[in-house]
Formats: sequence, structure tokens, C-alpha cells
Amino acid sequence: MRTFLFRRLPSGLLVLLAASFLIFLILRLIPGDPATSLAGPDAGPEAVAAIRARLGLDRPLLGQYLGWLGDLAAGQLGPSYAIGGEVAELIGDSLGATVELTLGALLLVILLGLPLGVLGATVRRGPVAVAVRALTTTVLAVPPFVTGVVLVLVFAVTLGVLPAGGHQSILDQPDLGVQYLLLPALCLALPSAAILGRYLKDGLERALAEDYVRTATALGISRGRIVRRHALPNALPPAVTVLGLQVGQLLGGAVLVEAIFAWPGLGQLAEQGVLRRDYPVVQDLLLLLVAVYVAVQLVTDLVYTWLDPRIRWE
Amino acid sequence: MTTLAVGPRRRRLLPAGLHTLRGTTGVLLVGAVVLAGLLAPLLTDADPLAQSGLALAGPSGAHPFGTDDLGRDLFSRVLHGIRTDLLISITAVPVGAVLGCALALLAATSRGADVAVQRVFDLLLAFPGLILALAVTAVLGPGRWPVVIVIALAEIPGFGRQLRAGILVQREREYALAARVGGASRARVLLRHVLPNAVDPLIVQGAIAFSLAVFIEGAMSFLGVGVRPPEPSLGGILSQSMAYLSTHPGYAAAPLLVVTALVLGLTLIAEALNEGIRR
Amino acid sequence: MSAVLQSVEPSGAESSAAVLRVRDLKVEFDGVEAVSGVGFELAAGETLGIVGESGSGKSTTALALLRMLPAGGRISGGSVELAGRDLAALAEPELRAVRGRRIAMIFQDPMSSLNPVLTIGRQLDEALRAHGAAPKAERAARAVELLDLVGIPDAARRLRDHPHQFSGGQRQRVMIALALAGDPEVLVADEPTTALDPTVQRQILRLLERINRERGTALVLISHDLGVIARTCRRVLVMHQGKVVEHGRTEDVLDRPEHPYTKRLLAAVPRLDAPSTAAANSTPGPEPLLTVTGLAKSYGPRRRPVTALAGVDLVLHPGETLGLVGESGSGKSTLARALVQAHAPSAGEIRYRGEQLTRSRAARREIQLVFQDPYSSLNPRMTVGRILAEPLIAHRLGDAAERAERVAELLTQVGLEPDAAARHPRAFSGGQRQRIGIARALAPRPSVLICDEPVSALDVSVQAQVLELLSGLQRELGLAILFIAHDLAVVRQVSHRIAVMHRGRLVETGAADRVVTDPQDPYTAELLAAVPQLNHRSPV
Amino acid sequence: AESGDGAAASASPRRGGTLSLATTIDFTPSLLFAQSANTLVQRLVFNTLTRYDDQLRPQPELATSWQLAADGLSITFKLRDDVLFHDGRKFTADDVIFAVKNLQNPVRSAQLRSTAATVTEFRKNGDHELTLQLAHPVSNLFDLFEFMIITDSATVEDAVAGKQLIGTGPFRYGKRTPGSSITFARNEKYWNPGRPYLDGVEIRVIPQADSLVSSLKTGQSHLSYHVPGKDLAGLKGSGQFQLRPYDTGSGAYYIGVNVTAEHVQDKRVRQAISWAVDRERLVQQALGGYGLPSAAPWPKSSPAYTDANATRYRHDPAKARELLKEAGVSGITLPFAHSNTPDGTAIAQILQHDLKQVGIETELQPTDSPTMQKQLISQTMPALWTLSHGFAQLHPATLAVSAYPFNEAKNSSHFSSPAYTDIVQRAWKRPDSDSAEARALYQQVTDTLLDEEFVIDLAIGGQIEVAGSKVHGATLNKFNYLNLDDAYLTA
Ligand SMILES: Nc1ncnc2c1ncn2[C@@H]1O[C@H](COP(=O)(O)OP(=O)(O)OP(=O)(O)O)[C@@H](O)[C@H]1O
Ligand SMILES: Nc1ncnc2c1ncn2[C@@H]1O[C@H](COP(=O)(O)OP(=O)(O)OP(=O)(O)O)[C@@H](O)[C@H]1O
Ligand SMILES: [Mg+2]
Ligand SMILES: [Mg+2]
Ligand code: NI
Repeated sequence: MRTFLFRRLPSGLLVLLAASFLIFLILRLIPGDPATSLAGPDAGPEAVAAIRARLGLDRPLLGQYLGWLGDLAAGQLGPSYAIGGEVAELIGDSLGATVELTLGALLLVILLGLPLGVLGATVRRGPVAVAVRALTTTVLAVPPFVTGVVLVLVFAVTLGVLPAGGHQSILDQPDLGVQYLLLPALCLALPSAAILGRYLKDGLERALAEDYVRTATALGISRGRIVRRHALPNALPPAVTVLGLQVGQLLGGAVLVEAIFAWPGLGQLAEQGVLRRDYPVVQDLLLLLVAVYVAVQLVTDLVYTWLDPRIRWE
Repeated sequence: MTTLAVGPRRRRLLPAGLHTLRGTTGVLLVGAVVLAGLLAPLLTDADPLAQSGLALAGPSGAHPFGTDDLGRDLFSRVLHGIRTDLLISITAVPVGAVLGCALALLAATSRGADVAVQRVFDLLLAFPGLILALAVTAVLGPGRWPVVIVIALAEIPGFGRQLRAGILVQREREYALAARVGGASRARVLLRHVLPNAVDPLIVQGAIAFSLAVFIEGAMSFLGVGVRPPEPSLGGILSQSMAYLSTHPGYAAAPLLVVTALVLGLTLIAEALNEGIRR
Repeated sequence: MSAVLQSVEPSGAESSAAVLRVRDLKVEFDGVEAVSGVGFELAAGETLGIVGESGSGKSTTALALLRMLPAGGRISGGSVELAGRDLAALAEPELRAVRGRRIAMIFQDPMSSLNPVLTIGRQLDEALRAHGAAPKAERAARAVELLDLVGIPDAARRLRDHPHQFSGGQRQRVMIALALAGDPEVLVADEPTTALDPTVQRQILRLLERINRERGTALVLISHDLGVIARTCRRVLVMHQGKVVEHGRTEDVLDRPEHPYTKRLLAAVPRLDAPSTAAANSTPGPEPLLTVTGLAKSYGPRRRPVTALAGVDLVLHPGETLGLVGESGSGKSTLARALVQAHAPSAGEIRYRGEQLTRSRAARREIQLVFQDPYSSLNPRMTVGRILAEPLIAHRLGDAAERAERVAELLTQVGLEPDAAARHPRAFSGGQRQRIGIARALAPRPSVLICDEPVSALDVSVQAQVLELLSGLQRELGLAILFIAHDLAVVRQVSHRIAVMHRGRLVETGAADRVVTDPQDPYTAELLAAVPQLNHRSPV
Repeated sequence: AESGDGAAASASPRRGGTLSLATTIDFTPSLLFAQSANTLVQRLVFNTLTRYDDQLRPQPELATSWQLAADGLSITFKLRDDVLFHDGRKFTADDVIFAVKNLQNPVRSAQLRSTAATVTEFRKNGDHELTLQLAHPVSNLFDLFEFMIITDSATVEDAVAGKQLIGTGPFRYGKRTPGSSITFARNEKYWNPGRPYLDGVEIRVIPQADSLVSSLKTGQSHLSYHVPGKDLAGLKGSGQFQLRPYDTGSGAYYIGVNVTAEHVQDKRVRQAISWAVDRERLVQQALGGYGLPSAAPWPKSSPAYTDANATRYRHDPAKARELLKEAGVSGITLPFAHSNTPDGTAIAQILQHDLKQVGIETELQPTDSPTMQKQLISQTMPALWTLSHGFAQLHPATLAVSAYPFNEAKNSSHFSSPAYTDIVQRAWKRPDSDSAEARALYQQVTDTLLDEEFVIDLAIGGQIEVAGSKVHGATLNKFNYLNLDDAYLTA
């Protein structure tokens, strides 16, 4: 495991470096600059120039880039340009909300995706099969921004059982926190759950066609047990890879869902940052997302290895 | 007597599996949507851009799907929206697929290249898509191209990873070794022998890719960086309709119906092909 | 155990002692009849062998006994009565109670038939809990007992291991242990030893015999190897094209075959005691064509290497066939692959006509390989014509027209019609595919042909055809052949000399007849002793 | 208690409760001293010297009384002496001096900087009295004091960095979660005894307008000023809410014209555009009917507002075509930038359609706001764009000297004319703002604007307060600062 980490570390760092460069570049390529958006709607050019100088935006680009990397290496994130506050605090605050949302969604992805996949692979006919198919298709066909609005309309406005949006830390008030978390997490989880279910269904179908399932059947083991105890463990490793990919999507793709549910997470912060050209916030945030993603990939590979004994021994 | 063992698959004119009920239904659904898009000018003579004071009207003889918030005929907009989305998908998905496959082939050349390509996929997957969408549109200006680029970029890792996995498996097959022993160069083994056997999963991936494309187009419209208004697009109509979901749910229904039919059709085709391949 | 001999006629008088009674069984695959009217009875503790050519319906019959036909297949007639109940009429839960408990099956390929991600202990436990709810500790004890029974050393510890940590022979034993978990009355074994070398094969057969003897489990053994049947079964059933063509006591059938097919089958079986026919076929040239010295190869990470070849020395003369035998995993395929430069050896050198072998295209042309598995080595997406033309294109031999001509010539050479070029590999039978593999290897006109187990997967009649083809080619083209196989009888028949491999080394090399009749190395002797022979008679 | 709150306080006010306020736009600390889209925070944490009543007459707040010199060149304030900042420090005349100087700093980019800059000298008469000396008289002087919040000089940098806000207002700044919420707690030592009634205020940022409406409907939020017009009808119908329009409006929608661009250099083309657009339909379809179609920038609260100005241009495509013909313009295509928000896009599409009817093709350019802003400031706008502007709600001179689209010295339209400059300066540099003479000048400004049409005004957006039935007494000042001094929640 240690060697595994060592082997992955250099390429991971390279990814981060490449990402940092791309992020920096993309941000500067976007027209509009932080000083003008900071200056407000009726500012004069002199105000803008003064702000540019104060933010150091008049320095050469390479200097700005290296300066950023240097600050990062020193653990200094500095103040935000436009949103207000320290970047570290901003990211720290929204990171908590995003982690909550992502973990909540991940849990739902598993809770929904698993049965969808298993039922999809084992029930071929009848109302259950139709229901599974209908659910999967709808979820895949209806974009999350529609799902979100519909969920709010149904559960918050019409039924009034769940809040329409906002965030309550689950750590402070678990019961209330869960109520706030449920809809956005569901909205975020649905497409991923459908995708996971799909891959799982595929994997299960393939596993169920394997010879060892024939062996188990010949031994008189019941169908249900074969699916659960024999086929599923074989279908899980590839599903875990898919899940790992989805975590990246959940982390980064939450912009819309966070906007709909007024969830103060990284997605919102990133959108705010881009909309105000708050370079420090966006740069650090995107880099963090890439780093988290790289880490998630690493964890995925470790879990994969743990689930599949064949790899462990090679 | 020697029996012919049943081969892993049968080749027919149409890909295997599309002859099943599931496959046929899928082809019909997708065909209907595509045809509706292609024949849009014949199916309706309403101008999708013409506005009137009659906003948010319900379905009527003149407006089968009603009108939108600016008094435009929704039926015509949806049909023309299909065209837009088809055009976008038909450019973006193949570009993403080709780039992804090229990277996967590059990965097959050496260990170093493999690690590098894998990290490129990581990078593409890690970069938040919507931020990328905002950035690309801001740089290029609004329109169809940024949407195409964002979708293509999003499709690269999907295709690339699938193909890479396929190549890794196929490369270890004996026929690849046999080709090598027969004197074929590495490149020839990869391109002529391994690649044709590794592309099967991409058919399914391709089908899924089209629904992803419609998704991304919609999300970009939602963020105001989609196709240039007033050009209609399915995602665009859908995102505009959200503001009226509680007061005029019919507005959202038409584009949703089309997207659902398209996705259901593609899913069915993908599944049918999948089964055909596995058989 | 006393063997109760049943009436030879399956449709004859009913015997109250029969546990399994099959009557006029018919199986269809999508309307095509694969098994048509098979019938037999099996009494407790009895042994029955089923032989027949590939595709004659042996496996299908076995699966029908458990009502476990693959999708598309169905029992279209007849009955399978197990302890008086017709399986065809049972509901799924009742069937489950029968499977594993009354009748159990051992499948051919032990690797794919074991669940790769579950430990052996878990799989045994699953089998045990499928019947009766013994407490966990009791089941664990039973599992150890079962592994012990099938002769896995250190059973208690190995429960925690996964299938890939066992050798091929051990996996087959685990399969048997699983089948025994439900203490079945009937055990059906479908080609349990086909891929195994003689020593391991003997161990498995002995185990089956012991189980039959000690526990009174009735045994149905399916094999294409008549020697295996001869040593294990008291009665035998010969199948051909879905029908039983002959049925009787093993001695009777083997000594006095009545059906023409049975006669053909018996005639095709190579006999270990038959002398080599190689010398009559061709005379090796004096100058060595291929010289291998100190060849070594190891796999895996540098810190934990697996040594596959540990210093192999070998010469091969033009026109000579060198047989290579040895236990599974001894490095035979590794050597073959090193010779065609599919991988670089860790040490040692290979000389061709006295020159160091290079990676140049010209050098690679001279040595060609015929693969063990004819199907997986043929590209499924290419026509046979393309497959055969590929080496010609690679070596830039001729233009398109010349290549087409050469392809037709090659096909004729290996006994196929030239119009075969337009078809894909899947449209050919196993034996035909093996010929295509040989044709491909011959395409660039090599002087050395390496055949890695070219006949192991084929039944004896097809095997005979392929062997005849090879010796014909040697006769005409003066090819040098390295012939790898695990069947010593076959090897003796075709080889001038035999080399015996054991744990990555050649332990013995000598004239074919000499090695078989007068082995010098103890390992060779062990190997020879393990070969099942037709003249063996089943123990009573 | 001051005047003007009698009507609101019909039921007896109740102490306690936390008011939850929903907004689509987050508070931007760096724009604390500029008028931005979110001005809910200013008057909660801070106070101003004076505040306007409905007739634009200044009323005392931190200043108890004032004396404007007859020549309009100086003003003397008497200040309250019982006011404490949230950190316990006493409020004095120095704080007023700092506040004015602060607005003179270009970095603060305050729109009223030009007015603040006329203050040349500060004379303190003790801690609670001071005189401001002006370079010349200005007609919008009290706009400045309505606008200028009194901040703590020591922590002003922290304030614009979003770290802490220290003022004298009714609420203390609590915790801010950017993009999500800001909380405020009651200032127990507020100078206005017994106020505020509320224990706290929470501003919830809900970027999605639909979500904001849901939040109101579910009772999660009590009050909002950011409900899109098209959702108001639904809320009004439900009977759950009180809707209250403010005459100040929420800014005006306009088409900006770059007068250096081809074709639109010609005044007649610009006028044709103004005739071509259907302002009524725009208000109906894009603003849900909540807004005032108007060719002039002035909302009803402005002294310059007249019906005649508002309806100077009506929807008259024939007239537009005639003007275009006269100008010799046909078959043109103009680039047309607009904000890429749903509302901005809807408005642009409506305008595009209307222009097309008179033969002007446009190519829409959805642009995000920072890009637009940069183009505005660097004067690189395309031929046409549509946006909204503020600052017409007070004294008309403020618009022309402070709002960038209308600035006589430098604007995004590249428009300048000596006549415009002269009239603007004359309207601005005068001591009174409400005389007949002043009004005549305002009319001249309006006439110039409506003739030149470098800014083609379309409609004044409605400023609607949506309050749940429990909410009472919330008001906005003329700069849309939220005043909750007298607000309370009934049970
Ligand atoms: N799943 C299937 N679908 C269709 N046909 C099948 C299937 N399985 C077997 N068959 C056909 O049934 C016949 C009998 O096959 P079976 O596997 O029983 O032969 P076998 O005697 O076991 O041969 P081998 O020695 O090669 O294993 C063959 O013709 C085969 O092609
Ligand atoms: N690619 C590989 N990586 C690691 N170990 C390998 C690899 N290929 C073969 N080995 C190991 O090298 C040894 C020799 O294998 P090889 O395939 O040459 O045996 P063989 O004599 O051909 O056996 P069989 O009769 O079963 O085909 C075995 O222990 C095997 O497990
Ligand atoms: Mg078989
Ligand atoms: Mg081998
Ligand atoms: Ni054999």
C-alpha cells in the first residue's frame, strides 16, 4: 500500500501542477477583470486603476502565477478580491457544506443505485421491472435543474414537509440538518444513482452469466443468495470505479443544485467567484477540487484492490 | 462430424440486438424525434422566432403546445430545438469520441504515455464542467461552438477510459500475440488487430453520450451560456420554462416529453446493442 | 463397496436400487435437437463413463440431469428420475433441494467455476449452508474436513485463500470438495482432468475413485479420453450425434466394440506402448538449426520474481520433431514464447543457424508458433483470408494477387477448401481452426514450427487428423518442429526426441522411445506411471 | 420616533422575533459605499445623517437639525449626542468628516462622489456640530446625506473586506456566510429608544428566483424585495402576502447606444429604435406587468417625472420605419449585448423582435456581468446593449452627474455635447432643487435625453415589497436601503 501511494504521488502532483496552470490561464483568458467588477456599476476608470494596482493585477502574468504558487506552497491563501473575507475561511466554510451534500448524495446514490442495479439485473418482467425501467429513464432524461425545481414544488411548497432550500449544519442540529439536506442530496444523487444502477446491472448480468454462478446453482444455493453473495461481490469492483468517477461529478457538478437549493457549498462559491472574477477564490477552489478528485481516485483504486483479491496478490 | 461451436457473436447488416422488441422500440423513438427535428419546417409553418402578445397560452389549434413567455409558438420552437440539439450532438459527440480514442491509443504505446493519458482523463473529469462552460463561453463568446466544445471535452474521458480498458484486455488476447509473432509491427497490431476488437463498448458509450449532450446543453442554457438566443434548443426551452413551472406547467411538458423520448430511445438502443454484443 | 451391475439395456427391467433413471431424454436448443433419446440407469455406488466426440451432447446430458440447461435449451422429451421423482416436474425450490444434496456436478474448468472474489472457506460454507442449517462452527469444521478429504494440505489455513492462490489441480480438488459438501448420492464430473498433466490427472482420478469407494457416491464421469474412463468406470456409454450408440461394461465395450464409431474412436487413441513413427516420417539433418543455451526467464516484480525458466539448453535439427513434456506450469509455454521472441529472456541466448537471433523481421520470419487455443489466437474480426495474409503483408511478401494465391495454396496444404478464405474463424470447427493456425504459421515459409499443445483440446479423432497434417508437412517441407503436449502417448508417437521439463529445467532429453521405455530421471518415471491406459481395468 | 411611521404602526408593535429576508443577490462588502444590487445591509448596521420623506423633504436622523446657507455654499449640522457605535465609541462630528472624505476617495467608487467632492472644507463647532463648506452649490446635496452611511473610521478597511461592519445602526453585524446568509442581532444600545423591535434579522441569499419564491411560500422567509415580476401575480393571488410598490422603482431598463458606431451615429436611427420598441409588451412579458413603461429615466418619485415625458415615445413601427428611411438606413445588422441572466435574455429577445419589425436586424450577445462592466467602463460597448440603471429616483441632477450611462463628462455611449454638459451643470450647481426654475432645468435635461436618445429608456422596474402577513413596518429609503427600525413580527 505504501509503495502504491509512492507510485501515485508524483503523477498526482504533476496533475495538480498542470491543473494550476490551466486554471490560472483560463481565468485570465476570460474577459472582464476583478477590478472592474469590484469597482461597481458606476465606477470611473481612475477607481478601476486604483483597485488594479492595489490587487497587484498590473504585475506581469508569470509573476502573478509564480506568486500564487509561492503563496500556496507557504500555505497562504490570502484575502478574496470581491466576495469578502479570507479565501481559506470562505473555502473552509463552503467545504463543510459541500462535504455534507456530497456524502449525503453519495449515500443516496448507493442506497438507490444498488437496488436499481440488482432489480434491473434480476427482475426481467412484471411491474417491478417496468417501475425500475421507468424510474431509471426518467432520472436520466430529466435534467437535475428540472428535478430540483419539481422536488421543491412538491415537497416544500405543496406538501410542506421539507424546507425549500438553505442549509443547516448537520453537525449542529442533526434532525434539522437532515431535513435541509434531503432534497438537494436527492436531486444531486438521482442521475448518479441511475448511472451506478446501470453499471451495476451490467456487471451483475455479466457475473450472473459466469461459470461460478452455475456452480452455485448446482450446489442448490437459492437465487437470491447467489445474487447477493456470489454475483454482487464480483460486480462491485467496477461499480466502485464508477462511483469514484461520480464523486468527482458530485463535487464539481453541484453548481446548479446548490443554486436551486441555496446551498452554500463550493459550487456556489465557485460560481460567485467566476461571476465576480475573484481570482484567488476561484483558483484555490478549483485546485482543491482537482486535488480532492485525485485523492478520490486514489481511494477508489485502494477500495478496488481491497474488493478484488486477485489484484492484491499480483 | 464436427460441430461448429457457436461464435461469441453474429454479424449482421444491422448491429446485433437491434432486431429485438427493445431495440426496435428504441430505434423508433429516436427515429421519431430525429425525423421531427429534420422535418421541422414541413411539420409546422409557425416561425419559431415570431413573438406575439399572446404569452403563456395553453395548447390550441393554432399552437398545439401553446406559447412561451414571449408569445412564441412552442410546437415550432421544440421542433427547431431538436434540430439545434441534434446539430450540437452530431458535432460534439464524434469529436469527443475521436479525441478520447486517440488518447486511449496513445496510452497503449508505452507505460509512461499510459500514466500521462490517465492523468489527462483525471484532469478532464476533475475540472468542474460548469465552470469550464462559463470560461469557454466567456472566451469564445456565446453560441453553438462553446456548447460543442464543452460537450466534447466532457465526452473525452468516457470514451477514452472505455477504449483503454478494452485495449488492455484485447491486447493480452492470443490473437494479438499471434499477429506480433507473424511479424506485424506494434502499431499494426494495435490499429489493425486490437482496436477493431476493443470498440464494442463504445457503441453503448456513444448512445449514452447523446443524452449527456442534451443534459449539458440544458445546463449551459440554465446558466445563460448556452446557444445564442433566440435560437431555440431543447435545454434552453426547458430552462426558460422553469420559472413558470408552478403557474404554467404545460410550458415545460413539451420539451421534457421530447427529451424523455430521446433518452428512453437511446437507452433502449444501448441496452439492445449491449445484449447483442454479449450474446 | 459392491458393484451392483444393472441391466445393460437402459429400457430394460426396472431396478429398485437405481438412484438415477434417465429415460429417452431429449434436449433441444432453439428447436435443434442436441440430445435425442438418451437413457440409462445408475445404482448407488456405481460408476458410469460417458465418452463421445466433441459436440455429441455429453455436457448437455449432464446439465439436463440437474435441470440446469443454459438459456435456449430445454428438455423436450423423456424423463430424469432421481430417487423416484421426475426432475422435469419439480418446482424451483424443490429442485434446489435436489441440487447439491442428491446430485452434484463438477465442472470442467475449475478456474472459472470458482468464484474469484470469495475465499475457499466462504464458498464451502455457502455450499454447506445451502442444505441444513448447521451452526457456523460446525460448518467450519466440516469445511476443513472436506478439504482434508480431497487432499489439500494444511486445510484449516487454506480456507482463507482465494481460488487464484491454488494450482490448477488443487482448484479441481476444491471443486470436488464443494460438490461433496451436500453429501450427494450422485456425482457428475464433466471432463474433470482435460487440461491437466498426467500426474495431476492421476491424483484427481484417484480421489474420485476413493470417494466412490469410501462414501458410496455414484459417479458419472464424462471424458473424451478413453484411458481415463477405462481406469475409473465400470460401465461406459458411447455417444455420437446426440445418441447413445453403445452401452455396456467398460471391458466389453473397449475389447469388443460393436458400433463403427466406437471402433473408429478406439483406433484413433494413441498408445503409450506404440513406438515412435517419427523416424519413418523424416530424417533430421546433422547441423543444428536452433541452439538454446542457458535460457532463463522470470515474471513478476523484481522483488518477488516467479522463475518460469531456469537455464534451459536445447538443440533442434532441421526435419526433426522434438517433443516437450512436463507438468503444468513447468515453463513449456514460456520457452515457446521466448523462441518466437514474444518476450525477452532474462538470461541465455538463442542461436539460429549459429547466429544470434535478432529482432529483425527477417529473423522473426524463420520461427513460427502454433498456439494452443486455436480459437483465441485467431482474430474474430478478420476473415481467414485476412488472417493468413497478415504475416505475408508484415514480411512484405508479394503483391495482393500473389498473396491471394499463397493463401489458397496454404489452405489446400492444410486440407481446407480455398473458399474458406472468405469466412470468419467462428465458422470453423475446432480441428479446422487448428489447421488455420498451422497455415498461418506456415505462411512466411518458416524453417522452425513451434506447436504449443496443438491437440490438447481436441478429441482423439480430430487430434489424429492434426497429427497427420503435421507429419505430412514435415515430410514435404523438412520443417523442424518443437511439439509441446502433456499427453505422453501422442508425444512419443510424433517425436524423434523427447525433452522432459520440470520446474523450469529440462530434466531429461533423449530418443523418444528410449525416454518412454527407459526413463532416466525420476520425474519422467513418475510422469509415465501416471498415464492412464486403455488396458487398465477398473478396480472392482 | 420620527414622522412618517404613523400609518405603518396600526397594530401594536411586538418585541422579539427574527425577521428572515430573502434576496437573490449576495451582499458585496467591497461595494458597501457604492450603490449595488444589494443595499439591504447599509441601513441595518449604519445610519445616515438625514432621510427623505415621501416628498423628498429631508428628515432628521443622526443630524437633529441643519442650516443651509442662502448661497448654498455651506451647510451646518447639529448632530445627536447620544449615539454610540457598536463597539461602544461615541459618535461625533469627526465621523461625519470621515464619511464625506471616504466618499471622495475614488477607490470607494461611490456614485455620489461628484457631490461629495464639492465639499472643500470642514469646520467643527464642538463634538456635535459642524459646517461643510462647498465649492459650489449643488441641488442634490441631501441625496448625499440620504446615501452616505456613517461608518467607524478605524474599521472601514475591515468593512470593505467583509470582516466586520461597525456602525451606529439598529442591528449589529453577525455572521456572514458568503453566498448563503448574513445574520444581524439587535443593537441593545440603539439611540432610538425601544427600537428596534426585532431581536434579529437574517438575510438569506437565494440565487435562483424560483427558489426564492418557494422560500417565501413555505414561510421560510418573511420578506423580499427581489421577487421577479412574473411571480408576483401568483403570490398576490394566494392572499398570504402583502405587496407594496415603491415609487422609486428598482431602476430603469434601457437600450444603450454607442453613438460612434455605424448607423446609430444618426440621431434619427436612435429615435427610430425608440419608436420601434413595444414598452408595454416588455413590461407585460418580461416584468410580469410590474413596471412602468417609460421613455424617460424618471420613476414616479422623481421631481422630473411627467406623464408626457414617459410617453414621449410610443410603440409606432410606422414612424420608426419612416425615420429610418429618412436617415437612409436599411437592411442593417447591429450587435446587441445583453446580460446573460434569464431576465436580461428575455428583454433582449423582445427588443430584437421589435427591431426586426422595423428592419433592424440584431445579433444578440449574451454577456456576463463582469465582462459587461469592463466594456462599460472601458467604453468598448457594441452598437447596442441593454441593461438597467439606477439613480433616477432622487434629484434629477444626480442621474446626470453620477450614473455612468448619463454622465455628461464621460459615458459608455461616447456621447457628449456642450449643450448637454451645460444644462446638466446648471441643473446640478444650484442651491435649490424644487423651485419652478429647477424643474424647468430638469425638463430641459429630459428633453435633451429624449432628443438625443443615446440612452433609450424602456421601463422603470417595479420595486415591490413582498411581505408575509406577520411582517409589519419595513421600509426602504430612496436608495433602497432597508430600514427595519420600526419593523416587527406579529405572532
Ligand atoms: N447454449 C447452447 N446453445 C445452443 N446450442 C448449444 C448450446 N450448448 C451446446 N449446444 C449444442 O449442443 C450440442 C451438444 O453440445 P455439448 O456441449 O453437450 O457437447 P459435448 O459432447 O459436451 O462436447 P465437448 O466434448 O466438445 O465438450 C452441440 O452441437 C452444441 O453446439
Ligand atoms: N505473464 C506471466 N506473469 C507471471 N507469471 C507467469 C506468466 N506466464 C507464466 N507465468 C508463470 O510461469 C510459470 C511457467 O508458465 P508456463 O505457461 O510456461 O507453463 P506451461 O509449462 O506452459 O504450463 P501449462 O502446461 O499449464 O500450459 C508458471 O508458474 C506460471 O504461473
Ligand atoms: Mg462438453
Ligand atoms: Mg502452456
Ligand atoms: Ni488428454
